[in-house]
Formats: sequence, structure tokens, C-alpha cells
Amino acid sequence: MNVLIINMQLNITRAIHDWLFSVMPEGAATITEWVLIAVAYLALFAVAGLYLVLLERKVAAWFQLRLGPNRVGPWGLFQTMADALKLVSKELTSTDRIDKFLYNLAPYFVIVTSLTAIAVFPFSEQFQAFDINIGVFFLFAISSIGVIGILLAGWASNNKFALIGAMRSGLQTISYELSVGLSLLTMVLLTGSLQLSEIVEVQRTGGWLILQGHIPAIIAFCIFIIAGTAETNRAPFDLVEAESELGAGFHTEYSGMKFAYFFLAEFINMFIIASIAVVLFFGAWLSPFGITEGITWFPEVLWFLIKVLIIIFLMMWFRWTFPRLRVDQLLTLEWKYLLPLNLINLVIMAIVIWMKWTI
Amino acid sequence: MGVDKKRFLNQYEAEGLKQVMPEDFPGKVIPGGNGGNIVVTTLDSVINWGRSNSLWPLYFGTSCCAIEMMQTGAPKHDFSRFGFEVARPSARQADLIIIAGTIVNKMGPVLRRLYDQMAEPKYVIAMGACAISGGPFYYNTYSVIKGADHVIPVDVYVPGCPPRPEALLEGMIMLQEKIKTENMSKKVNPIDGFDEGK
Amino acid sequence: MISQEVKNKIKTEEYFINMGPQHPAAHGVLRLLLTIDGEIIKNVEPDLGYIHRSIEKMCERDSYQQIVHLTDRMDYLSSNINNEAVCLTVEKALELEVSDRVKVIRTIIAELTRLASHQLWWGVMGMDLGALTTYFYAFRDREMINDIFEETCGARLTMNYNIPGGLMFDIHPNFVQRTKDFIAHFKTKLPEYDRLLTGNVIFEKRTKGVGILTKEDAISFGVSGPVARGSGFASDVRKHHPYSAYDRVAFKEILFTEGDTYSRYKVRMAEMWESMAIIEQLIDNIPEGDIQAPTKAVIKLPKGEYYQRVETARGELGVYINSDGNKNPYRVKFRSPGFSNLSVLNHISKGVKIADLVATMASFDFVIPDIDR
Amino acid sequence: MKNEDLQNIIIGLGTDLKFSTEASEFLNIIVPKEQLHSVCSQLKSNPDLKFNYAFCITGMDWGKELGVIYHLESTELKHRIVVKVMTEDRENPTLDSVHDIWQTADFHELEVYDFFGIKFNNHPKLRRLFLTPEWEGFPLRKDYVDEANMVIK
Repeated sequence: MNVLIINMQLNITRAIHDWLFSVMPEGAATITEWVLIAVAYLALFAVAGLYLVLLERKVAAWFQLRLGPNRVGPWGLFQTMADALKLVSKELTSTDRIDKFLYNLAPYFVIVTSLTAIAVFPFSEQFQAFDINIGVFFLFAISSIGVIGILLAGWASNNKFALIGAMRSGLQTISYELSVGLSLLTMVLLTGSLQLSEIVEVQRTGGWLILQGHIPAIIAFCIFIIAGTAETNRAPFDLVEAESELGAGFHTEYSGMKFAYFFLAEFINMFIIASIAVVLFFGAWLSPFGITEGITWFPEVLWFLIKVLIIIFLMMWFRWTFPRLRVDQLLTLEWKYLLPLNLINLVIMAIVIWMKWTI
Repeated sequence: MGVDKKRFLNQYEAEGLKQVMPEDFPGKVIPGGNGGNIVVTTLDSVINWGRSNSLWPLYFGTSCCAIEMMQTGAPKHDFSRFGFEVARPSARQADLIIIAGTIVNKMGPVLRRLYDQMAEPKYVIAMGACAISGGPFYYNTYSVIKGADHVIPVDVYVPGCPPRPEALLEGMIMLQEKIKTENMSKKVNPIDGFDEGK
Repeated sequence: MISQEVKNKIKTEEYFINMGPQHPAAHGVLRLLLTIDGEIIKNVEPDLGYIHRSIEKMCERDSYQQIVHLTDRMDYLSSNINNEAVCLTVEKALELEVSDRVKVIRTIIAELTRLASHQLWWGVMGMDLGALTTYFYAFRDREMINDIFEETCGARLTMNYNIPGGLMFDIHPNFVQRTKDFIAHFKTKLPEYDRLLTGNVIFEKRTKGVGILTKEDAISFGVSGPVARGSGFASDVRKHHPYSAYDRVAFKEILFTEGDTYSRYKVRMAEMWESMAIIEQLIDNIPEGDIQAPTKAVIKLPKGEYYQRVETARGELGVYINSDGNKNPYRVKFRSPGFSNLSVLNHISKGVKIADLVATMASFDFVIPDIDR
Repeated sequence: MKNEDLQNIIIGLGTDLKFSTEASEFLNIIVPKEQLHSVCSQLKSNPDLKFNYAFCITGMDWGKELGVIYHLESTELKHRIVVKVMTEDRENPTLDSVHDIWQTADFHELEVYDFFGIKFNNHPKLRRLFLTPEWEGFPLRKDYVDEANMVIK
């Protein structure tokens, strides 16, 4: 069955490609193909985002001795669909004194950047939309643009709670960018390449990077997951929309679909951080110990998703367990602990590679 | 604020029936409307399905009923099963105000502002005796509004002092049923004409 | 480095923020006018009255039995203790001696109420600090207490179980067993609370050394309850002016001297253990006796002034009744613990961050209708 | 300390102090309003009295006079008294603020101002605390009428 689907997929994409190039000139065909891929990705990840929201609500319920949504559709599977439908049909409010242009721009900024980042991930050997040679750098760059959207939202909505939230977001992202970058750099030392597909290739032969780099890699992973959680503005780093302090934070003045973009972007960002971790530490779509390597029909994308979901679950676990940090403690954690540790770790990794102590 | 007699509308008065309630009765009855002869179109039913299953309440509780409202969200009663658990701290993102507690004269304008800030479609549940009529604070008090429906239009009334969590759940499910009978083309904003007593 | 000249040109401005009346940390409808410089709080000005229901005025036209049910709605989390306060005042005025059975049952019920209130506080404190799961753990256990109350007096929150002269009705036959079951259950769950929140590094960082209230300030501001005891001010009315059956049980008055948010937290956690200890001492030997002392249908207090202090979950509740001999009191004043506790908020939260203010407020455990009355 | 002993000490703190223990469990002291602040500060500072904890401050309308009742306790010496002060001026009642002696008086005086309209000299910021700033009248006075809002039973 599965083999059929995979083959069909490949055949279908191949057929569409051939057909496009046969009916129109090469330039137009390429552009059409891009658009088609973009639409497919958009649809896929809008749905993925919705189900991540549902997963979060279910996981929260399990942590909290509840059942979670279970009335809408079988096991509550359509709950977030209903939410999306409602949000689409909800009125878009605004106030008089907002900066209209920036206010309307901000949610798109956030959602577009997070959707763009998804393009470069190697979900499986064939399933990668955009394999550029500076993949890691691209991810790193794109994921930090999103904060501009948050800053715009906070600034443009002319609301003091929103402004405080946006400013917190700014300082949080600027600080934790460093840790994300440096911990990724540590791993790039091992791979010697920024191209994501090559990073996966390195792991196919030499084992997952977290094993190859052993101690420094594990430290890098811990730092990355802390900084990554902070980058996505999730608890315990959710100072941006700290409910008990700032109400709804930077998106206080947004309603309907514009709010939904922020809401969805948070979950897609979580997916991105988890995917980066999977690609750089856990061998992307590679199966553990190569157990499905010989099986040609096995959808490798499944391994990728399983790993991503495990890391997302870990991040949800943080959220439903830890209290929130205060803003100065947040900065202390980054600049006094994570950053020095990261720099030392980078040197250790360099020594490990120099002395050929890798496994 | 306070009880402004111009705003009263009596159900019997509205239907042209005999006046049975005294003129100075400090309460208002929203005339029964929304009859059964509504043609439910497919689009309506899809939108209504979405809206009814995704009622996000506003964080809003003024007094004792708020504790029972919290209890409704807690493990034993758990309104998250119906998708109600996404409580929003900002009125812009909420669909539903559960007026859990007494509304006093100072709070009245705030409640009204919160209601006005909410995006359409918006719904209101008056939870408990105080929100319905002033409850135990009806007599001899100078500061209590005798019923939150003097301030904003209410969809569902849940009696009790405070109502049990089951009662609130029942009220919320009733609201879902009400939403399922809505008609997009005939839907009127409940606040239209509210201040004039229509 | 920024030169001094540039620094002089940069001007920062303080701004106002309205925290509340509708705000998740407001615990209802408290409104705080914050003057803020960046994230640093310069001044906190509480604006009350968003749930001011004029209970004191209503009391002047109500009979004494009717007053009791209004107090339920005042501090709804310690409703039984509020009822008890009014009943004790009326009984003191009438020089009415209630039976031992009533005293013991009142004490047990009061301590159960205190437990329920502290559970809710714990859940909400966690929520205010960003750990939402605490809320659900607390409500799971609170529901058991509500069930006990429901079985005995038919209500879950606003019980109205005490009446002047005794109790509305006798306890349910299951009451003793269910209370024992609950204590046994909660003894295993309270350490779980500690594991979830108390030892957490972030929690300790957020609460230790935050919102420090000295003992002198606590006394001067009339602070009472766990907030005062967290600052070392021994203010437990149960210990110093015992009423009901508190003179016959052994319990510790929990005192911490640091005066910060963490010590207020610890006081309440320890008080839960003490409450359970009190209940355990009494539950097995509830004496036989009448549950109501005979009172007239219309109670008229002799002319005079009566004052009774009780310890609610929030602190010292004082009931002042001035009677002119009629069936209605001439003036009733409730000295609510929350009102005095709130007055100290501005004093201790100058110069802290917004997040610290939220943590401090959470540790004060405000119930706004108790402040506004 | 016994009430008689307390009375003997307090009697020296001011002139025209009236004492009574009738119909009350505490020793009641009626202080002339001019001496309120000086008597209160001595009640707190006197080493034999040390009334440092004002556990209740009540506004009062006796029909003719308006006034304030202070319930005081010494946390060290464990004795309690009641201080009463009244003014006959119902149009513009004014008393001295004691917020510098017991800081809790700050809020309680706001409450008394709100409900009884008694103004306090030297209060840092006298304002409506519970009611809206434009509220007319002082609701806990006995002569307060509000036909719009109050439904009298």
C-alpha cells in the first residue's frame, strides 16, 4: 500500500513536471512549478499548524488531568478546524489610533517568515523544496526576521501592553539568537557544510551528529533547545504574551484571522525549531541505527515527523511545567550562563575535531 | 448609570399584550424573537458549526460565580471537551463573555466597553442570580445594577447562586444550540437598538 | 560607551498603565493604576469599587439572620468563616452559649474552608507565575472538599451553614468518613504540590527576595493573615483570641521572618498541614449535643457595640455591630483582611518589575469582593 | 493590662477625655477632635501603651454627629482600646488624619471619606475609592436617599 503511495507521489510529481514543461516555455513552466509547490506547502503547513494546536491542547489536557477537546469530530479531531472556521468568519476589529499600514502588515510578516523557513527542510531524500548551500544560515536568518513582525504589531497597535510585549520580544530574540547561532555553529564544525542535504549525508555515513560529537554535541543540543524555546516565545520564556502580566501581550489588539496568524505562527515556529534540531542533531529522515534503510518503500518522512513530534512534545512539556522567568532573569540566563558556556563548548568541539575524538 | 426607566421593555408590552408588570419594575425582558422558521443553508450550517464549537470565553469574573466558572474548567467538569478552554485575556479575541458575578454601577461601563471591543459574532451568558437580576443584592443597595442585561444584551441566563458547574455547562451547550439556528443573512447585531430598548 | 552629553539628551518618560479591572492577574476586578518607567514600577494606585455591593448598607436594613448570607458573598473563598464571624458576634451580644458539638463542627468546617481556599490560592499563584498546571491540580483536590460541603449543607461555595445560635442542620452521616478520606488523600497530594512548584528553580528565583515586607510595616499597615505571618508578625486570631474550638486543639502558628513572596508561600503551604492536623484532632470525637441553641425568630440585640475577630483564610476578619436595640443593626462594619493587606501593596512594590508585582499580588491572595464588600 | 490601669495612664494624655466601658468589651475613649492626632501619637509612642496595631477603623453616623471609631491593639502588651472621635458639622466634617501614626489609616480614611464624607486634614490624597468620582452624596450616612438605585424593602 505504502509503496504504492510513494511511487504514486513520485510519479505524479514527475508527470506534472513533464506536462508543465511540455505545454509552456521553460521560464513560465518553472514559475508555475514554484507556485504549485508553494501552494502545496502552504496548504500542508496550515493544516500541520492546526493539528499542532490540537496536539498542544490535548497534551495540556493530559498534563492537567483533563480530557481535552473530544466532542467535535472523532476524538475531537475537528476541533481546530472549527476554530479556524470561526476565526475566518470573525470580524476584524481595529482602533482609531493605530498605524494602519504597519498594523495590517505585522501578522503577514510573522506568518510569511515562518512559512518561508519550512522550504529548506529535507523531510526525506526527495521531499525538499529548496536545497540551498547555505541552508543553516538561511534558517537562522529567516527565523530572526519574524521578531520584526512582533515588534511592528506591538508598536502599531498603540497599546501599552502590546508595546511592552513587543519590546520584551525584541530583547529576547536578539539575546537568544546568539545562542541558537553559536550552538548551530558548533555542529557545523562537525559537518563542514551549511547545506542541509549534505549535513544529512554526513550523518548517513557517520551516525547521528549528537553521537558523532558526543559531549559537546549534547551540550550544544541542550543550549539549542533552551534558546529555541526562547526564540519561539513559549513558556517558560513567554514573556511576550505573559497572560498574567500583559493580558494578551503584543497581539492584544488583533482579532479574527490576523490574530490567528500569530497563533499559527507560534506553532509553525515550534515546528521549525524542532526540525532544525532534528536535522542537525538527530539525522533528519535517517532511521535510528538504519533499521529501515534497506526497505525502499518505507516513507522516510515518517522518521522525520516522529522525531520532530518528540521534540515538540518536549517543548510542550516545558510549557506546562515551568513557571515563567522574569525579564532580567531571562537576560541573565542568556548573557551570563548560556553564552559563555556556548563559547567554551565551541572551543571544545574544535579540539574534539582537531584531535579526531569524534565517534 | 443606574436604572434608567426609559430603557425598560416589557415582553408583554412588546407583543402588544396587556401590561401585567408594574411600570417601575427594575428589570428588562428581551422580547422573544428568533422563531423556528429559519431556512438553514449549507454555508450557514458550516459557519454555525464552526462558531458553535469554538466559543472562546473572555477572562472575566467579578465575584463568587467566577470560582464556579473556574471549577467548570477544572478536571472534574472540564469544559475543554467542548472546545471552550481557550480563555482569552483580550476582548478582541474572545467570542463569549460569561458574566460571572455582580455588575455594579462602576463596572457597568467597563462591561459595556469590553462588549463593544469584542469582534462579531459575540455572545453573552449571564451566570448567576446577580448577573440576571442583582440576586441577593437587589434590595437596599445603592450600587448594584439589577441585571447585566441593563448594560449588554444577554443570550443565555444561567440561574443559581452560584450555579453549579453542570448548570454552566448546560448553559453553554444551550448557547451552542442557539448559534446552530442562526441565519447569516438575517443576523442582526444584538446591540442595535439595545440602548433605546428595542 | 555613551557620552554624558548624549545621555542628557535622551529623555525617558514615565507612563501609566491600567491593570484591570478585567485582567487575568487581577483576580476579579481589581484595578491598579501603575506608573511605570520602562518595566520598573514607580507607583501603584489601587482603584477599588468595581465590585462594591454596599453590603454594609444592606445590613442596616436586614435582620441578623439575613446578614449571615450576605457575608457568604463577601469573601466567598472563606464563606463559612465569615458566617461564623457574624454568628459569634450575635451570640456574644445575646450571651448565648452554643453547644460543644456546634463549636467543634464549626471549627472543622472552617478548617476545611481554609484548606479549600489555600488550594485555590496555590493553583492561582502557579498560574500567575506562568505554570498553568498547578491550577488543575489544585481544583482536583478542591472538588473533594466541595463534595463534602455539598452533602452536608447542599451548597458548594456559598454555604450559609452557620446561623446565630448554631448550625442550620446537623452534619451528614457520611461527613466524618468523607472528611477522613479527604485528609488521607490530601496528605499524599500535598507533597505533590511541593514537587510541582516549590522546589522549582525558576519559582524560587521569581519569589525569593521579591516584595519584601518588614514586620514593622506589616503591623503599621494592619496587615494580617499569612501575609503578616510571612513577615514574622504573630497575628493568628485563632491562637491569640481563640474562638469556637480553637482553644482545645494543638496547632502551630506558622511564622517566617523573611517577609518575601516565598515566605508567604511557605506559610500557606505549612498552614495546610496545620489545618489538616486540627481537623484530625477533632474529627474523631465530635461531641453529642444540640446543633441549635434556642433563639427567637426575631433576634434583637441589646443596645451596645460588639466586635468579634476571626481568622479567615486571608487574615483577620473583624465584625463590628452597633445595635440600638432594634431587629436591625444600627451599623455593621466588616474589617476585611484584604483591604488592609492591599494598602501595603504600593509600599512594597515600588521599584520592582511588573512580573514581580504580579508575583507579590499572587502571594497576597486577594479576593476582590472581600476588599470592596 | 486592666481597663482601669489603662484609663489611669491615658487620662493624662489629653484634656476632656471621656471614658466608658458600658455596652462594649473594650475601654472606650471619646477624644475631642482637636486633640485626636496628639492623643493618638502618644497612644502609640507611650512605652506603657504601645498601641501599634490599628485593627479596625470604622466610620460612623450617630444621627447627629459623624465620627470615626479606632480599634487599637498593642501587639506587645496585648491590650486593646477603642478611640472615638466625632464632629457635629454635617455639612463640612473635618478631622485630623492619623495615617502618619498607623499607615493602615491611609486606606481606611479613604473609605470613611467615601461613605461618610468626612474630610481628613493632611491626608496624602483624598479621593473617592469605591465610588465613581462624580458620585453625589455619601451612601452610608443615615440621611442618604437614592431613589434611582435603591429598591427599599
